[in-house]
Amino acid sequence: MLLAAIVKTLFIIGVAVGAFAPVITWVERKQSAVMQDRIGANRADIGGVTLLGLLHPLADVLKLLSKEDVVPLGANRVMHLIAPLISAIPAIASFAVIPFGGIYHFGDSTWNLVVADLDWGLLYIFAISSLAAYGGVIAGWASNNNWSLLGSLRASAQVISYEVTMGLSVVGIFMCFATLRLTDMAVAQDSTFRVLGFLEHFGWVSSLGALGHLTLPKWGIFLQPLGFVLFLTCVMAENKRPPFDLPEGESEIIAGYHLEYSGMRFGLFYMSEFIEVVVIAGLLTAIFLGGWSIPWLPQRTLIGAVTPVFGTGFATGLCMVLHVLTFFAKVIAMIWLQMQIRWTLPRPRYDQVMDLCWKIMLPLSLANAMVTAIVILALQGRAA
Amino acid sequence: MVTGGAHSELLRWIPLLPLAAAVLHGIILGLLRRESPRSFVIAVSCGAPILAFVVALLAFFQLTDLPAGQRVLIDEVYAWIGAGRIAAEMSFVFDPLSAVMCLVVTGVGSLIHIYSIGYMADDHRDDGGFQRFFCYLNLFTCAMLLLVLGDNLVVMFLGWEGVGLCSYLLIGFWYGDRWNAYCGMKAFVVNRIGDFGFLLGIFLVIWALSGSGTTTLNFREMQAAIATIAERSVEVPAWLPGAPSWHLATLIGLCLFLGAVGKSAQLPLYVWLPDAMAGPTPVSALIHAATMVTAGVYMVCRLSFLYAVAPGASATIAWVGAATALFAATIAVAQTDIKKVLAYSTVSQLGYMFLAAGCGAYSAAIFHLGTHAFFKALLFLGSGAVILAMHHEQDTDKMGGLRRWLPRTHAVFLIGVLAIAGFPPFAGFFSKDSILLATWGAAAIPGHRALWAIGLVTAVLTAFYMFRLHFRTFAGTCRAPEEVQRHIHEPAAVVLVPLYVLAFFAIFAGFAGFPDAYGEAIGVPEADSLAHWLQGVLRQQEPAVAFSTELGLAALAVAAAAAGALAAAWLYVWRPELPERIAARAGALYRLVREKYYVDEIYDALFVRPLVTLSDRVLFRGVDAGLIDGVFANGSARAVRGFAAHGLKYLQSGLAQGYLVTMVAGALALVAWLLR
Amino acid sequence: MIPLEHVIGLSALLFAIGGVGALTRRNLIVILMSIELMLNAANLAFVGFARAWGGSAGQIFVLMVIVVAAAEVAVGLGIVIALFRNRESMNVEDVSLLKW
Amino acid sequence: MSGPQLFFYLFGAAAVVSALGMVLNVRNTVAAAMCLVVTMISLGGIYVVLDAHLVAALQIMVYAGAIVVVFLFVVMLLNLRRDAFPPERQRVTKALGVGLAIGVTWDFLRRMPGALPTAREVAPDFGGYRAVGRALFLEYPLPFEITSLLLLGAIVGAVVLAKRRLD
Repeated sequence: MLLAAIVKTLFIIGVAVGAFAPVITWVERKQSAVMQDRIGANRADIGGVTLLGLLHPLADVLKLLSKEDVVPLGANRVMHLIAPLISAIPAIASFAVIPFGGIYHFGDSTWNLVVADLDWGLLYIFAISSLAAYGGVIAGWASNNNWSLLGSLRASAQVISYEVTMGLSVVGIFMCFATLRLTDMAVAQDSTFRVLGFLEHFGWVSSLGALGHLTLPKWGIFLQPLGFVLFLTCVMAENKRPPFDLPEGESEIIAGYHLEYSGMRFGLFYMSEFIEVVVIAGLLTAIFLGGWSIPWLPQRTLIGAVTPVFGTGFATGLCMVLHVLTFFAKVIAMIWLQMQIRWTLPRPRYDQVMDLCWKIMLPLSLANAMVTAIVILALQGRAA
Repeated sequence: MVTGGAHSELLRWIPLLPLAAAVLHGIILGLLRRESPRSFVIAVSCGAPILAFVVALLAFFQLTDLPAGQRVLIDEVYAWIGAGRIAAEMSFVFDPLSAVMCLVVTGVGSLIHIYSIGYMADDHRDDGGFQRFFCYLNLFTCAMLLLVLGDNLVVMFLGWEGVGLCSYLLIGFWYGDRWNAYCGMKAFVVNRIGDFGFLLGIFLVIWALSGSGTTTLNFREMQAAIATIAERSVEVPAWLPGAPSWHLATLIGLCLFLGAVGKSAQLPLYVWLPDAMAGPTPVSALIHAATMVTAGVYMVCRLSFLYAVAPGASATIAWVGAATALFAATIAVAQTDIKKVLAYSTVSQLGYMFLAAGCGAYSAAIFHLGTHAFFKALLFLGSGAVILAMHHEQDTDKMGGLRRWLPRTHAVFLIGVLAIAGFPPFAGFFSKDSILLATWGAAAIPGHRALWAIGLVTAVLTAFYMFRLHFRTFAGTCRAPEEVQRHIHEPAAVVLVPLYVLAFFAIFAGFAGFPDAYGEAIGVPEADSLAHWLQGVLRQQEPAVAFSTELGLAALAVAAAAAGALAAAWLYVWRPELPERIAARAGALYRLVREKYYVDEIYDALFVRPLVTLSDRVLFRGVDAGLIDGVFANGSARAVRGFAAHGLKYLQSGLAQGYLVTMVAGALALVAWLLR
Repeated sequence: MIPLEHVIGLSALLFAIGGVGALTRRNLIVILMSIELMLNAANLAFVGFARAWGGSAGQIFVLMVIVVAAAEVAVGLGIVIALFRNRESMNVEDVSLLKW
Repeated sequence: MSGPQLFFYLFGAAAVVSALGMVLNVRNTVAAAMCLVVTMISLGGIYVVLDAHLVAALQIMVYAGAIVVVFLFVVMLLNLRRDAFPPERQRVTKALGVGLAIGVTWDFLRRMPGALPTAREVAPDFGGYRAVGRALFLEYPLPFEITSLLLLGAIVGAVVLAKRRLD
């Protein structure tokens, strides 16, 4: 039991921190290069082998590790030291509740591909991510630099504001799946629903006929499209990456709260941002994109189809591998989406960011929750 | 006594129409704070009383369709006041008496509304004066109709107070002049004294009726229960005549009559009416001649069943009326202000009406009320036309010879003078004659012959001062400045037409009360249609007088009128220098009369000044400023301030944590007590 | 299983610490934070009792307290900002005038 | 000592120490706030041990994640970097206060045992969002609604207080 937990933790940290985060830095450079019509990172080489520039992350790490670690005069040394850790740890800890695969039964043993299968998983995510705000805030304050302080101020206000809308935007999802446990959510999304089923449900048409075969995976994004947009916006704002990078907006306050950081401690801030990109991708996948589920191919159908030929054990194992691959495919797609947004949209003014949160997103998320509640009540009332 | 009665929802519209107009004006002026176009004001304000008149006519025709014994229409709108077993309903009654009054009020009222269009046309102040005037006028019409139509004393009292309020508002209408405002206040305050008596009377009635098992206060039930009131008596102080006990009916009658004395300007409360002439002339005509001041007479007639069983009260009414008639007539002889003369003449004529009512000749009182409404309104409106022509000059010393410029006004004014003087066949002759006849024959009243003599002397004086007024205004040479003379001109048609209509009635209205005896002589049965019409409602006491006596009395009355008129003509037309010589010769007497017997000054010294002094010295400076303000309000504040300044302030250090410590200590003490 | 006495004892300790902070510190913000600490101590007692009785009421109370605390912080810090804008001071003893 | 008990005492010690750190830290308001965060998080841990999962999550989210951040935000907004609070003098008062606090707490702790209920077994989903939510919305809807009014009032009040007058 403990062993399984350790293995799963190592797997996640290895994939997310060890593999994804560095690679994402490369992806970002490459994507920006493509979008800006230039060649991009391709110089770092080991004996002439550049691997399409994939060696750049390695070079970056080497450079950051070897740089001098400067603590500015008048800074609060302890706070300055722990701030990057405060920002990185919650990001990694969020992975604990994101299921990267389903639940599989091999004889007596059960494999549940999630580190911590908490009943209140989504609340855990919110709780942990709310702590992430401290990193930037403390860093800016401890640096004894007015630009940093301004960055901290912006960061704290922005993070707190968007947390409210983030919580409210998934209330609709809570109602749809009636659970906060992310593994349950994934299982619930591993099925399909008839797009026009409500016509029959309310008795507006007697039979759908051929249209009854028109189905969609029962994913959050199809049940709660507005919720998806709102949540995506909020988590991107929480991550403080462009276009929501006001706390570090270099044209205004140089680099915001990590202005006075150098070396690997700057690297930690840098890394935690990319780790959060992966966390966001995982979260979006788990909540809105059906997690590990393969569209139109529920777990039972898959295992049922393969078992007669290859036996239960192989079928389950195949299913598990396919699911994990599906999960990471979706994660990669979500990472790509974030990159695309990051390099497409310009940075708004700070007041526009706050207006967007309080005057547009918050009312929209409230309306979304209310409409969802009404629809669910209507459907249930009809059923009763 | 009239029994039964049909229900008719028409009645409520009669007071409601003017009320709606008044409320509409009130909303526009008071809430929206803007003045409407004059055409709108005229349409609404004159339309309302005219419509009310039409409705009243419809009701009148409904009434005439009923058989003679059951002529009464009832409209119970809603239950207004319920207190224990006593209930006052907002209900209206339309019987022959209120029909006559209602038609007079709406008819004369409509004419005066129309006349006002012309009279108020030059009122161009920026406080919405034109619309405000018509708003008050409509409100007055409504209140007067409430008074007339009210089915019980409470509704009547509502109207009674309403007309008092409107009278106050309209007397002080041109409030820019402090004198006008003072006159309005005087009218209001003097009326309060009468209203006090009226209220006492109502309470006594309620008290009397509550013993008889009656639950509503309407007049018919009162009439039915009059026997129980008549047999009760109350103890009175020993100094009053008839002590130690009076009939309850007498006491009620006197209390209610006190109200009538105030409202109808009888001795000793007549002083407000001459000053009420400060209001616009149409107001004087409508309120202070034709309608409101006759409310007292109407009330006495309406309660004739009560006064019939209260001979003491009736005698008092008769004597007060006669005394007022003579007294006011003597004052009128020496007045120069055209409206003042008319005002005292009104007081005098009201005295006549009370004389008739006191003598039990209620229909004569109502008859004179009606004719007086026509000819006095005519006279007032005529004087208004003169005042308009003279650019708001009211003093006859500055008039004279106006016939040259105002031939039409002169003609209608002369008709009014002839009517009030009592020349046959003008209206005043018949009504005054019937009063004198009733007085002559009222054997139940002590000293009825003396009353008759007073009435006759008053008739002489009436003719004298009216012709004096007429001659001083229209005859002789003009005493106005040249500048004014050049602008004198006949008023507009809107002013003249109501005058013609009123003149018509001043001539012919008398034939409604053509005496039965004359009718029999010329072969017309039941000639006195008014008396017969009113027969069922009023407790008429027919004088037993021979036909020959009646003719003789009439001849005497005509002779009196002629004597007065000739005296006036002799003094003011043929020998215009004589009046001054007489005034110089009888200096003290003349001054006494011209200064109205110094009644205002006496009242001022006896009541007003002591009261003002008491209010100022004792009530204001002593009680209000000293006791309430000084001791209670400021004293308590000073005490609290002293205590707070020297004791409590140390608790309020302003240090938040000090408070917190106190709070924690309190909480700890509480916990310690709980855990003890 | 945690003994309830220990939970309540911890709660009392935290409450006392918060009380001392609120009474002795002069920094307005720290006073507010001390009050938060006292509220949290009360919450802890609620949760402990809820666990001991096995009912949900105590936890509902905690939710209410959290809301009250949030409201208190919002208003309290609003006052602090307004005060600082007028007084340039965060010292509770500098605001001993009841009006200005 | 079982795992949960160990966690309880660990978190309890952390909470007390950090609370003391907050109250005794005279110079540095931000450090005091960070100490408060540690207290909040420790209390959250204790709530988990006491089976109050929803409350624990909300404790972290609201107290640690929002309220203290707002404290920090205000400290930084007002830029209270300099030491605005010179050493305080009222040592006697303080000693008295601390003594009183210790005395009262001690007295309380002394009296408490015996007056408390004995712990009992609870349902498996005790303290979860389902159980608490059901109790909140079915048994206490009125307090819930009133709380929303309180929040609205606080929002309006805070805006009015902190808004810079335009005049």
